[in-house]
Amino acid sequence: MYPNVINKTLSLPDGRTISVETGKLAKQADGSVVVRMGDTMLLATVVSSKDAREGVDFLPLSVDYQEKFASAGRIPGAS
Amino acid sequence: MYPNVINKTLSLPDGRTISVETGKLAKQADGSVVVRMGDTMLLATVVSSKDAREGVDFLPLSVDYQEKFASAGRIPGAS
Amino acid sequence: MKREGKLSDHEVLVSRLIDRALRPLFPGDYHAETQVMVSLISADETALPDALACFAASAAIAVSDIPFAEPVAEARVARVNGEFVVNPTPAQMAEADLDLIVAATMENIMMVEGEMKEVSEQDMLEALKVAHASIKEMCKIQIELTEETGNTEKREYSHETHDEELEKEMFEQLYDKVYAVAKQLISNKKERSAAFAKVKEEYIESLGEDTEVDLGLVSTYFGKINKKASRNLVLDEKIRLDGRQPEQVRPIWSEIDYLPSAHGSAVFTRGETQSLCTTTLGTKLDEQMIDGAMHQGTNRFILHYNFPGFSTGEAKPNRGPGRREVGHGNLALRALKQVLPSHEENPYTIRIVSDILESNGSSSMATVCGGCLSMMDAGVPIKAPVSGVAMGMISDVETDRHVVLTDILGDEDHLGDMDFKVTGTEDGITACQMDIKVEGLSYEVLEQALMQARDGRLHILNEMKKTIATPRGEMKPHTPRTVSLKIARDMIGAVIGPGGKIVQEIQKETGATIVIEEVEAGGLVNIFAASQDTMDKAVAWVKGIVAMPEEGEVYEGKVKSITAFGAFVEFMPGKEGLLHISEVKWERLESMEGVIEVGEQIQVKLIEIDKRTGKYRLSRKVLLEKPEGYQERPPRQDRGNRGDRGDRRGGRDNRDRRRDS
Amino acid sequence: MKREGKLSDHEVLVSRLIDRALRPLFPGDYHAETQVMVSLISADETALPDALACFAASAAIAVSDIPFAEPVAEARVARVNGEFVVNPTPAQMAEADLDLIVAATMENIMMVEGEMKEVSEQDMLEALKVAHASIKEMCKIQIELTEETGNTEKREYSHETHDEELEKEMFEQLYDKVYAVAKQLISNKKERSAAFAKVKEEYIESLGEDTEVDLGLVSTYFGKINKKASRNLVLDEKIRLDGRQPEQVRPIWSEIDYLPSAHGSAVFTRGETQSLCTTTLGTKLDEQMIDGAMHQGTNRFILHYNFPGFSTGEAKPNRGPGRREVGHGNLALRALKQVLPSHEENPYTIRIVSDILESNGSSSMATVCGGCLSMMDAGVPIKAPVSGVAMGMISDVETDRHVVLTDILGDEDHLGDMDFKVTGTEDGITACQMDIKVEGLSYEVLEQALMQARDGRLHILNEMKKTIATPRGEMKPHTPRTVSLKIARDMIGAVIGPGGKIVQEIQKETGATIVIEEVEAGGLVNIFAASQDTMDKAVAWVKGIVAMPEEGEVYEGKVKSITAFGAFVEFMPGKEGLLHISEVKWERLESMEGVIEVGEQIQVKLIEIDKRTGKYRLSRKVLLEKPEGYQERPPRQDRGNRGDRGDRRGGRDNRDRRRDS
Repeated sequence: MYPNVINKTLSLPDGRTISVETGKLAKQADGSVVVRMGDTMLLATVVSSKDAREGVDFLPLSVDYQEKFASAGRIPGAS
Repeated sequence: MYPNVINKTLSLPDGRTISVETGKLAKQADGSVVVRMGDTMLLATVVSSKDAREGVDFLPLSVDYQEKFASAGRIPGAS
Repeated sequence: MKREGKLSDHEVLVSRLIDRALRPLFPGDYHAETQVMVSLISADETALPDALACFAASAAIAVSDIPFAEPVAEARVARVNGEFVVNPTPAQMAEADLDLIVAATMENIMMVEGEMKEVSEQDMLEALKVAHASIKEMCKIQIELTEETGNTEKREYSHETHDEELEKEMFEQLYDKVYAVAKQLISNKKERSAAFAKVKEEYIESLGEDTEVDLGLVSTYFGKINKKASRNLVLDEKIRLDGRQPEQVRPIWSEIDYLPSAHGSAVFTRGETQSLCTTTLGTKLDEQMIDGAMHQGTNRFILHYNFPGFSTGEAKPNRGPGRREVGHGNLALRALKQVLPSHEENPYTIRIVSDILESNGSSSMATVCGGCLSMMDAGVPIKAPVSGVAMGMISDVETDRHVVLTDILGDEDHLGDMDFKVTGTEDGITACQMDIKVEGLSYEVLEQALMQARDGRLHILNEMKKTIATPRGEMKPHTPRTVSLKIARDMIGAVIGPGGKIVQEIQKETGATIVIEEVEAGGLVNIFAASQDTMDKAVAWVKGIVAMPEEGEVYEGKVKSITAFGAFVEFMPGKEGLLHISEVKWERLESMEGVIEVGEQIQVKLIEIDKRTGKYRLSRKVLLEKPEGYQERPPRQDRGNRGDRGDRRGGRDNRDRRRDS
Repeated sequence: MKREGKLSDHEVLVSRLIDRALRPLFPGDYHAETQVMVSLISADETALPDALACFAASAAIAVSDIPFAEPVAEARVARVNGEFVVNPTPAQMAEADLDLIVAATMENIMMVEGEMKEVSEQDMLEALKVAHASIKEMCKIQIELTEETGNTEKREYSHETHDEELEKEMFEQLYDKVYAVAKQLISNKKERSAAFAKVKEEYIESLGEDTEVDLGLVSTYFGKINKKASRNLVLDEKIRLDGRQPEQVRPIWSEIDYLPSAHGSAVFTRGETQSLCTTTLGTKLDEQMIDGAMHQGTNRFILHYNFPGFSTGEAKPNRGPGRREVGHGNLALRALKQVLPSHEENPYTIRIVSDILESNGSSSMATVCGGCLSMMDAGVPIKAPVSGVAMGMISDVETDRHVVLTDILGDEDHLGDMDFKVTGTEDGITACQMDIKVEGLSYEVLEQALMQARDGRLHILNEMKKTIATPRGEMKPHTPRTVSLKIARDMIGAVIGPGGKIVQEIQKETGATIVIEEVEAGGLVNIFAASQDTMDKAVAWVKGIVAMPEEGEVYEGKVKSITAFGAFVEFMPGKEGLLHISEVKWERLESMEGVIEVGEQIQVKLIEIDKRTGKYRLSRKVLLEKPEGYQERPPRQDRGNRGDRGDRRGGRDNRDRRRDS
């Protein structure tokens, strides 16, 4: 049952690498990747409805970037 | 003009009692009671519109339980 | 300034308890906007309001003309020293090993929620019966209230229009087709719902473009057909929509240590439900503040559950956690709380976050499993692993059939008659949450559900063990370290220093975080550090401050001043003792000149604490080798017998004292 | 309890960076609800996530079936010691004099945002090229991902219906009329839009009351005609809708010191855009707390931008600042941050608030100008004035023409191909924000835009100078005063006192606010006071605590105890000295009895600090007039020459010491 994962890597001019992985997490989203540089990891997902809502003549796009406190071993509100 | 109050009491297995009273407070609500056990008192009210809103095919019920700080002689945020 | 407004988590949880009990008792075709408010207006700390709130709400409805099937009430039942107590006091609850809130009508259990210290299925059933007995009294009183207030007649309403002809026609035309789709046993949620939708679309097409049939009603009736067919599939064939047997759990895979920077992390995937859990270990400063009317204090264990839209493929904007999220998080918290190590074994504040990345039912139970795995990954010494499973049931009164389902899908939650979440260890139940949507559920069926849940729970625990069976022996390298030192109460001030000066200096110089608590027996100094080196330095510093001088101990001292009769040596912070000229070397010294210097570091042994004056007498020579041919003198035989030493060595001691004073 | 939910300002800013890069790449006729979420799930403090987030978001789209023109990615470029670094570490960023985030596709720069320490236009262009090289790699990988996941075919959709006949007819009938209106060069926004609306209304009337023409489509097509005519006006005639030349800035007027109670204030008006700015100077306690997953700390510089509905004549409910407001405020903050005085020159926390009272484009740039003026009005010693200008562009690929516009209107933002905001001093750029809506913008055009922006910026600076050229030399009278005293590290505790007792007493008694910081060399006591009198009192108090006794100084002392040979007087907090019986009066006293009392306040002079023991010797008589006929004794001639006083007065001094010891 372990999923089929695709992984790609690129290098920056100074030799550090950025990798991107898809197929493992959040598979009900229309698209989902995990990007990694060093120990920084971002999970990006995108979902788009199949149809536009009645009367909408623009792109109802919302983009949310969120930093999980656990990502840095922190608990919010503390100093 | 003192209202017509109905009061009922029941006993718990260990002898403590719970009472319920109606007809005194919040009489413009569709229903209203005060329940008491020891010195704990709860005011419960219910209001329901006469008609359903257009296109609503479910029960638009909201239930809010709230503890007034004054009930315990406290001012919020203070310790 | 804080004020009553947005409900606190505690208020949300009580609101949900009331809501879940009331909602099924409104008529299914009643669609009028309805608002129930329960306010605590007087608080008695021995009489907890949360278990009374549903009774109050239902009584308010009972004295109104709002249509409602029958009165309902809740009661809390706790088991205290083996005895069941209804609506216990907080003092009794502190002793309890079972804490359940039960909602019921005169006849039927409607809802159960609670936590237990690994309790058996039979004990839980017993508790329900005790609660129900008291609840019946509360329902009886409500019926009397309805009669006495003259509100036996409820208001008229008509919120739905129907087309019975259409409903009948659709059932005839479509039931078999829908049943056939259900029987295809399509395990993928999206594909399955597309297959059902196709039947509906074909029917709508068959009506022609100019049809005058109400398409809203078509959708409603199609939903009914779909529900009936899916239920009958289970009842008739003992097979489920996704092809599983009733007691079968979906495939599970899990992974730990997925996030390099988290203190603990786990991915738990069961079918199409996936939770990414993190465990973060924090200091006492990270404790969660509680500021309610009746409850104030801090929480050392926090669990947050997030359910983003993409987890079910929905494009919904992010509005932060709602009531459902708070409720699910609380259930998982109660499930895991039972196996936490004690404060002494684990001084950390623990925060678990569960991000649901995919969902098709039972995401709160995935949170229990994932949260448990992430704690084990973090090295939290939990008492035993906990898993959770969501049970369902499909029953048919007419044919007196019922099937209990293990690990239900989202669809099975909607079409079933029960949603029963049970969590536990190998040894017993730690939490449960049950909502029952049908009348007349017998205790026998409940027991069957509980026993089947136990099988599911143990199966899942087994799957989890394949990933990690016991907590990691060590914390991750980047987890903050922690040490707790107990100190005497009168030493607390010394560690803090004037205006916090000492504690700030220690923190600044070592990089550690220090939190001092007053506990019963004295002070507790909690030290948190990012590395072992930092920790060692801070511990040594604090120990140095609080240490009491002990006779016979050896210390690193510093010479503070020199007099004719010896030297004063600071052998502990702020503590000086006399190193008498006779105790410097084995050889007899005529003068201190040139022997030791002010500022010099020397090792000394504390040979006596004067009982009367509290003065310290030090020796250096006892730590040195005796020179060869050293001539023992007679008084030496009395060393160690201090009571009469003064007499025997009187002359010299007296002279010393004179000079010293 | 705080939990992830509502986005922090930092999260909003990163969200906007992603949004601005993605949005132009969705097809113009795609109208389905779309939700992009990027979560930081593991944090490495050396690898900043903000510049990676757009790449992640675009990659998620690349592996989906959602229609999207082509992959995009962002990179941060910094210049560190003259070298450009892509995605620098925080340590490198601390050294950088340029910090840009760039979004681009394989071929085109889409978006730029960043801050610079007065950097030249050419350096900025160079930075863009470096970023683009890395971004191309990230786009290439996304194309590979799309192929390997098999998502090269995107989903079908049809969200718009069209009536090409109608569109053609309307263009034929209305284009010339609309162009004629545009050519009237009506500078007032309302009048101009009314004139355009009249053409549309006349057309709708001409259709007749019973028309079956879709009026929604009429509006859509009229908008297209309007846009085309307005663009052609600029391209063909090099004149703008409001009659300005392409490089012409709207008329400017400004005023400072407008609000009597503010610490600093300014009204900045450019055409129909007006900002009322205030500067408030606060203490360290007013610093803004930052509590993010990766960033914690405090901000000493805060800028809030408000955009009420009435500024554009709209009656919209006030819902607090949205993402646009956060973004605009942040841009202005970055623009002004570069010229702030150092911490030593300015101990205040600075808060600027910009309330937009009128808006017709470029309100963020008006905030930069007004904010700068209000700081100068407040007397903040900024390094140089900063102004800002919003640039636009209208281009036509077919005819290979483009016109760069300075200081664009709201309308020009909507119909143009670029929105490029640049701020700076006379010496260089301090911040920029650019969104490009067309493909194939060459670096040559970019350079032209930058150079034209420079002209605009300098023009505006010149206008601002007419109001105030350099910061006011003094703060307003009601600005809180501030004094910083450096004290020795071991005095910090004395000023704080046990549990903060002393510092609280000073604050209570004087009304001043005192903040103590540990700095490298010792302590820094920052005192904030609302008046000079309050300040004087607080300074004296702190100085009193930390002052070292000085020989020859006169002190107000308090008699603490009396002995046979004199009195012990506390002449400074915690410091006692001996007032010998011979120093009380000129007359020789036989006894201390009845001369002075314990608790009495007396003036004393510190005549000697004993070098060996550190003891203080005080005198009272030297402050008194010598009685008439006082018999000078021989040693008196040497008073003032302390070096040999001991010798000459030997006898008595020796006797004193004996008694004293």
